[in-house]
Amino acid sequence: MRTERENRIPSAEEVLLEMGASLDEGLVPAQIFNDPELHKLELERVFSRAWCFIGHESEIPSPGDYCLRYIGQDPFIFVRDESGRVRVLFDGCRHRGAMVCRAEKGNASHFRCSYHGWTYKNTGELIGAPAWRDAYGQLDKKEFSLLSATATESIHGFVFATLDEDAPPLDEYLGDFRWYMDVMWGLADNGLEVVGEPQRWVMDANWKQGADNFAGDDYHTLFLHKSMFEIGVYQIPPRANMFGYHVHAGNGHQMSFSIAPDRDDPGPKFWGYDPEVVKLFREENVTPEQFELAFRSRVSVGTIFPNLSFLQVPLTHDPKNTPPQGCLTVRQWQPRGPNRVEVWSWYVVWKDMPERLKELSYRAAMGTFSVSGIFEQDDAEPWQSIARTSGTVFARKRNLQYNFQMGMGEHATSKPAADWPGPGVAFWPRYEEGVQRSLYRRWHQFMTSASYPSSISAQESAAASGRRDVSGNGA
Amino acid sequence: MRTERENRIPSAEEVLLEMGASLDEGLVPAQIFNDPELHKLELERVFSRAWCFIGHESEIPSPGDYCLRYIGQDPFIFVRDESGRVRVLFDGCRHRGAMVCRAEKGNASHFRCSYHGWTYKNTGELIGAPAWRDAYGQLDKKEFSLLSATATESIHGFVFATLDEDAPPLDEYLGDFRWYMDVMWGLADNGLEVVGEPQRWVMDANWKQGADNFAGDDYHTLFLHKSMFEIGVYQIPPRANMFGYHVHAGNGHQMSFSIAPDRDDPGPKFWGYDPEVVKLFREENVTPEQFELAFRSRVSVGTIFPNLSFLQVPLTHDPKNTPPQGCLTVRQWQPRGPNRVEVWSWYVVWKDMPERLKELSYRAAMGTFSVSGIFEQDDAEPWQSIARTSGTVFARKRNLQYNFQMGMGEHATSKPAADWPGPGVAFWPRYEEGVQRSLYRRWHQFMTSASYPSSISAQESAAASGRRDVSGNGA
Amino acid sequence: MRTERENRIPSAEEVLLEMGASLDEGLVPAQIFNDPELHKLELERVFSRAWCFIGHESEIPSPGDYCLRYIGQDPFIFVRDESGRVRVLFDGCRHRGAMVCRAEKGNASHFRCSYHGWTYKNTGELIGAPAWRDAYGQLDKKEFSLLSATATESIHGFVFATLDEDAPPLDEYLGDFRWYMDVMWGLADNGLEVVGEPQRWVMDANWKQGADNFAGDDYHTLFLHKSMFEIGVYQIPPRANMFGYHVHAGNGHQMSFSIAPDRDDPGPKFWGYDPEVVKLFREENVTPEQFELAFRSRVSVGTIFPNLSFLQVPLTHDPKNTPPQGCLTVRQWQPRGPNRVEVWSWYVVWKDMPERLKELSYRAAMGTFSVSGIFEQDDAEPWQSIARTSGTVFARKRNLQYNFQMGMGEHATSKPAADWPGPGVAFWPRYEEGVQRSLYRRWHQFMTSASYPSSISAQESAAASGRRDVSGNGA
Amino acid sequence: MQAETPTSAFVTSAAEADIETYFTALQWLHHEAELLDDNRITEWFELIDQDIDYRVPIRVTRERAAGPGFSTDGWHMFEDYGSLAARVARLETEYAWAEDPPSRTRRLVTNVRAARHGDGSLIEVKSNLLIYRGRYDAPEFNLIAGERHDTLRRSDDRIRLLKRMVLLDQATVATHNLAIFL
Amino acid sequence: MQAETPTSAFVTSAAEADIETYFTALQWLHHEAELLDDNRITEWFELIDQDIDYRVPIRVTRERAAGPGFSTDGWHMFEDYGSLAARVARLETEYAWAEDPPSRTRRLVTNVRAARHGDGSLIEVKSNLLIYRGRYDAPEFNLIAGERHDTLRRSDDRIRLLKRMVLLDQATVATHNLAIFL
Amino acid sequence: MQAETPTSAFVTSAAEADIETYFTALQWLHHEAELLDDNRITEWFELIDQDIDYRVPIRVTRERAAGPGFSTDGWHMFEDYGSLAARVARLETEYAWAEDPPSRTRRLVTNVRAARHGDGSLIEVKSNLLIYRGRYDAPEFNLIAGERHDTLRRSDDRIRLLKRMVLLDQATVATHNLAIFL
Ligand code: FES
Ligand code: FES
Ligand code: FES
Ligand SMILES: [Fe+3]
Ligand SMILES: [Fe+3]
Ligand SMILES: [Fe+3]
Repeated sequence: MRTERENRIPSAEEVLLEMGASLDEGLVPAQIFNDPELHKLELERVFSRAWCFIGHESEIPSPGDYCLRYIGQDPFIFVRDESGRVRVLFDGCRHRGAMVCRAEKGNASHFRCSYHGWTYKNTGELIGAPAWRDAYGQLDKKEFSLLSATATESIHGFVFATLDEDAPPLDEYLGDFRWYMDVMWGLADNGLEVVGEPQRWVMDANWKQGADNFAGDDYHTLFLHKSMFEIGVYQIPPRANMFGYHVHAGNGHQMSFSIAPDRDDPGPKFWGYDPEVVKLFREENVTPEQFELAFRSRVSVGTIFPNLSFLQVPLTHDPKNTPPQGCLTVRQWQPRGPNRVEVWSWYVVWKDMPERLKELSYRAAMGTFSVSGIFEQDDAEPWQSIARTSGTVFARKRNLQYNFQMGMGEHATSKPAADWPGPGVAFWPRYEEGVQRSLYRRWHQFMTSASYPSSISAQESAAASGRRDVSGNGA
Repeated sequence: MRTERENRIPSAEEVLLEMGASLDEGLVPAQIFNDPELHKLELERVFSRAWCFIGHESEIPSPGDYCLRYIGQDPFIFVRDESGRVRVLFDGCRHRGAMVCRAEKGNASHFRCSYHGWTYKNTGELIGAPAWRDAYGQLDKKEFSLLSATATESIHGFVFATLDEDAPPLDEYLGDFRWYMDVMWGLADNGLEVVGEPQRWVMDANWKQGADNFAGDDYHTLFLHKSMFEIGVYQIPPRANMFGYHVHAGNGHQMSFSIAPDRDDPGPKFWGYDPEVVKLFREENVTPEQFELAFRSRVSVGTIFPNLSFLQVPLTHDPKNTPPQGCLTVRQWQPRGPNRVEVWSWYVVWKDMPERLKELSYRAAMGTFSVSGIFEQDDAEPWQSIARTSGTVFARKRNLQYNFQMGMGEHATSKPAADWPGPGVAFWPRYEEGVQRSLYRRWHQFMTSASYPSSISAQESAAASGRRDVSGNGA
Repeated sequence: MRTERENRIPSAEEVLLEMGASLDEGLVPAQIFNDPELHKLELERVFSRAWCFIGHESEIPSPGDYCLRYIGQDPFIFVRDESGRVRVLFDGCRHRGAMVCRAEKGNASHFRCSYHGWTYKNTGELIGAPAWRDAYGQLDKKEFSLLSATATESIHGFVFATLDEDAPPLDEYLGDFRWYMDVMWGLADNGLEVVGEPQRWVMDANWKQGADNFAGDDYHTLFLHKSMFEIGVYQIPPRANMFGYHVHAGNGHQMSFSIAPDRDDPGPKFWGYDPEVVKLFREENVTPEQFELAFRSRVSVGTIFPNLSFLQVPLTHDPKNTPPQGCLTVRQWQPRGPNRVEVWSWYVVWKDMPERLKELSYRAAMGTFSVSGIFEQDDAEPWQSIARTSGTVFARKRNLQYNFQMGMGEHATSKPAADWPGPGVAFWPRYEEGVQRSLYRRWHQFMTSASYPSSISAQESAAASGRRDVSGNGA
Repeated sequence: MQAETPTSAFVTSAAEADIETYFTALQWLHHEAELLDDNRITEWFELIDQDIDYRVPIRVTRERAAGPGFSTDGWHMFEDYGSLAARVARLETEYAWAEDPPSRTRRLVTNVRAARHGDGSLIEVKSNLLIYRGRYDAPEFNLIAGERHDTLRRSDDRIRLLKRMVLLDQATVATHNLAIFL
Repeated sequence: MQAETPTSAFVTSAAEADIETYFTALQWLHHEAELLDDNRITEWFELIDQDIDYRVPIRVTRERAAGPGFSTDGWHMFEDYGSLAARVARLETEYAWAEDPPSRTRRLVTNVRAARHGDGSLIEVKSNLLIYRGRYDAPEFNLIAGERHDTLRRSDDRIRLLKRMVLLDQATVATHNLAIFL
Repeated sequence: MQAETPTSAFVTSAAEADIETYFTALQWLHHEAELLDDNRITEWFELIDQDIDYRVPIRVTRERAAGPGFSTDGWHMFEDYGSLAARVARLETEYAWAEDPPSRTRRLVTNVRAARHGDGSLIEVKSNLLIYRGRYDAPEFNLIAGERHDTLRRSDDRIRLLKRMVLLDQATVATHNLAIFL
């Protein structure tokens, strides 16, 4: 006999309800990866409430510089106003809604709507329109400024915005992840800069695939990326590569680290950055603990909830002739539909690096992790096919659940790592999917909370994700 | 704190409810311009109840002539039967629904379905099928005629049809607009004729953009169409162009007029038609008041609710070498989706005009207002981007409203025009968006009335659209 | 006055309710042929409960041979495992859902998921993954085999599967149709084999058009396929072609037969198969009644509910130079959307036929009934336009119903055929649409039954389809 | 306003063309397409003969027996030198919004069939055209397909476009405007 | 019913072709495409050699190691002179609904690679093909892409099509029928 | 990392090319496309000069006055001989999932404009490119359009690709990866 449950396609509500329970078992319903109703709910509850990445300040260095960006699927102008302040303005004219920012990049002191000529300063302030007195003698211009994101904050040049008045400050939202931003991006006096424009491309996949994968799916490199080991692009042997840490930073922010056991270990330090780059890293810019971790770091990868991922790692675009270079790519998984994602990929270097090393770093990162990258190419294949599976009626009626159980239970290989030098909760080695469980737990909380989701500490998060007794490491 | 309202995406019902109130303030919710639920409701409540334009009788001059047309998104055959009567027949075979009209234009005494050969006279009457006796001995053919529009009426050759038995007669539906049809299209003995076939093209915009724009958005010409003034295609200076009348004709029908102050004014008369054309206009065909208005008319533009617009105006396709010619284009904004419209554009001339002038008029109209027209090209830009803005989650959660307040309030530049010679209610100058407010009010009435929407007089309509004391002008 | 019913677009529920009554009158609501809500319900209630065709065993003759197939819109692997058993496995990895079968055809002892390397035997059994012990020490592999269809059965090599535990055995599901499978496909010792791979192509039509048409819409050949008679591809004169039988086999399975009046009739026997083929047909393989019917059979065509149709008929690809050959094509109408179908067409021959005759049979079948077939080409036209009509708002508000009344009532030309030699209920001649009525009745039952639809005998089905007194013929 | 039926006999069959004429026409068409794709509109306009007759007829679906359905009195474009000049002038103003930012276009010119004509100063050339048109950051795009019947004229040692008839393969034009040249 | 693997060695590499052969093949292909796009089917049929072997193999997705996936015994079309004649005859009846009204097609023939063969009376030519197909008033359309391997034969001073293998770039054919010639 | 603006003056106008250069470039491009469409990647790599500079710049939508929007420091591909060799080597492993099963591609190379350059050993050639890309059994497909600016070099009697700049007509790349060569 079929169960009543198997008799029909469940609603979004039911799926979320079932998921509340199944997540404790490390099981996630397939349906959340390709469902129109859930996708609409994500736009409503996740993307218009979370702190979303907008861009890096170095993309708009001068007053008037602007780029077009998206929060979820909605267009915003990322602009530096004449006073130098960074703003995130909704790109819809307050008159009738035409776009006011007609290019994806440029410099403008004003945005002028093409339809009737309403004109705004790059602060968003409405300043006039043709024949203003005759047309709008009584209108209060102040009421019709461009709408702005509710709050905008920047850390090490990375700009985030939220549309929700109830959102906590960015620092609070980031939880323990904040500490790691200093480790990775706070070392040099003049900080980071983006090279060129972000790549953009589309896949017929759900946006969460990328977020999940970068949250710590190291395990897939063993098989999916086997060609990379074979031709020497990635030079750490596959099994050795698993000897690293999974870090829960709370609030759904997750990381995976590969670090040297100590400073004297012969492998790469400081993510493989060239000594000329390492010279720029100054102990004074961070705490000793942070500096120590940076020193020993080989690979850092992670996802800031909901959809910003990063990868800091030594890579080469030409394994035969060029040694690996420290690289940093930051990528955003922008939702475009239940099974459609637009990937944005930025390549980031240290502002004061020699040009030659910037180019090597750029080419190494772009040659491996990008629309054409020989690493990332392969990820599109499973991600797209997961959307196919997740969209089936079979998956819906049978409540097909995906398995994120790796590392659960007392006997798992991966254990809480007492030696982890940073905040949050870490596990070692990387045979575990707890980082993904925490990510989906946070997602589930956003999807089901009517009021703004409360913070979850790394400890709670790691514990709830299938571990009972974990205690975090203070930093 | 977010309001509860900002917490979620409202339903179609809620949006319509909010709009009932906001329209009094001159504010229209963005969501109505790109929403699947509202679009479906429009097809159900607006297009299958209103009198919709089908075509001009001159397109099917002889018995058997037919063209394929649409009411909303549904296909109808516009055909002149053997007795000369114009019919509007649903293009779906009564057997199993295959199309019976396989071309978009032609001449046929019968329509024969390709699937099983059911054959209908061009009146819609079923007359047979292969092996009729064996197959259908008992069937009553009369029960299976092609379905017909509920009512079809024609004025000056312009044919309209409605699918609703409760619809009032066309004259009543048109309200005060009926009077203007004589002014514009009733002057010559042998009337008007369409040249060639209508142009058809698609835009990723909501159909209401075109209806709203032609209802009297003169203001946008100041900025969007500035290139037209610069190269001399449109020869009235921008600001002077605003000195005209906005006319509310009731029932959502709206117009905008430019007229000479008196007969002796040096500018164009009779919409710039050549003296050889003007010779055809006979005072006997209309009332003296109508003739007087026609005489002084320079530009007439407007929208017949819901989606038929027209423009009668002097234009040239080659400003350096050819003086402006009187032109008439009629265009229909056919809904094809929440953010998809198919534009149909007819070019109309006086039947008895010299061929040479017909060609000049055609080229001038088509060179400016058409898929390739140097005027109309630009409109696609804001209209498509408004669909983008209107489709955002941000617009939904924040209840983004568009501003149609121009001309509201006691201190507005635009005032009720006591000197207006026609029926309805007029305002001068054209710095006002009351015509659009009346259009959306009528739309709102169709969208929310379970029974057939009652008539709204021009006075009520203009008053409700943000003016308190207006009294119409009898004609 | 419009009725309340005509005031709005009905819901899927309402349409199904109305259909329950109208079907008794031979009327079927247009809406069921193009409606997103009903399409979703079909996937849930028809395709994931019925026995669906998967393929023919000859497509996977050796252990490890596999092909990719679909049940409804969901992908399944049709594979012969190492022990020779045919299996139907859901193509979604139990880890995270990536496809495990990356080709549409091949031979594999194992399916290895590209994402993390989970590896399954071709029985579906999970056997490992990289670094299994470290990653999954505690995981019970048996719990994570590939999911399988609930039941799989095969008759004369035709493999069917169901996803519903409450489904009856295949024999019971097939009802009286089972008997005819022996007649058509059970004659030769070594049975049938598929030539090449199935053709696949898409149409913007509803999948039920094909099922309905092959269930016994002989009537359409009189007109739609008139060109075939004109150029001699089909050599039985149109009216004579109507002298055949419509057979209700119960449970929605329907057939149409053309048979010789007796063995001595000069026309084709055994579907026109060459004497060299007929030599293979042995009386011992079937009952005498079955052999007699096979002997006299000229054309057999039908639909096995829900979406498998077949046609066994003498045809030629070159009427001038090649005499007609016995042909068998089997085709599946796979749903891809409310107005989108993917057609799969197999060409089947007798395994022991001479190669030369296989080729002639293949070319004759493929040249006529296929994506390029000169018969089948024409069917796409009405089928696609029926989707257009069925998608209109007009059809919805007016409750447009299609006419399937041919052959209803006491005075119909077509009568119950007392001389029919097989089980089920037959009518003669083919001027009747009862076969389609029975098909839609079964569909309606699947669409509205919460528990598994009970069986309907041929007698009930034929009676309910508008005949009162019919009694079946035992075989 | 009537024109000859667009598909009436026009160039002699491809089979009769000589390679030199072919190559001349091919290069001219490639050069023209490059100027348009590169938004070098003023340079493109220099390729236009003062006697230009440039048309894009409306098309309607007709039964097979009634021919390809090109209108003889309805047009999407019907241009002479003056009206083309106005279009070019407009694109040079700051307010040509329809093409600012410009569409990203790619003109695939194939199946070039050319023949000398008249006294040898004219080349009649048919070509197939597929235009890819993208705008903004949408990964979606429009395709415009059709055939062009052109007459090229050599004078003052330059080859210019004297006549163009663009026969679109669409009844409903599948792009939001024809603000680009075909 | 087996054929050689469709993609087996066929024409010599483009690099070895001479321009005259190239131009001959190019013109022939352009002329053929024009006749088909113009619905001049009877004239097109005059270009067909009586010994024609015209095939369109079915394609299935295979792993890289298994090659391009063209069937050697499953076909979308498998025609000889007689069966093509039947298709042409059918199109001339009044009941060829599949193409009445006719599709609006545009054949973009590119990447023409030709070489003389045998005693010089044969030309083997590969070409890339993109067919745009539109019907009725829909702005949407189908595209059919593929490569053609043709053999042309000169006899009686005319060049005719002796063999054609159309290698489609689709496993599931993305159009509602192949009522048009490829 | 800065390159010259991709659309700066590159080849001389098509009008000046000679037919022999044209035909040489045409054949080379057709041959290259054939190898890529046939998945003969190792043979394709033999057409690459050791000094290859192969780039695909990122494109952003800019206002008309700001030009076509090609980045001078952001790239979708930026390859030299070593990195191309790594790509080719990877495709030969058993784990090149992105292209196993391989995409079904069809490269339509049109509007070839070629000119000799330098001492005559170089040919500069622009071409228009439309790539049809299909995967699995989906009837849907991706199209990638763009222009290529290539420099071909003859040495050791073989012609190889020395420079390639692929100017895509898309800001957001409309395919899930660039695991194929453009
Ligand atoms: S929409 Fe922006 S000015 Fe009117
Ligand atoms: S559908 Fe029209 S005759 Fe059957
Ligand atoms: S999804 Fe199949 S192994 Fe992970
Ligand atoms: Fe990866
Ligand atoms: Fe305008
Ligand atoms: Fe049929």
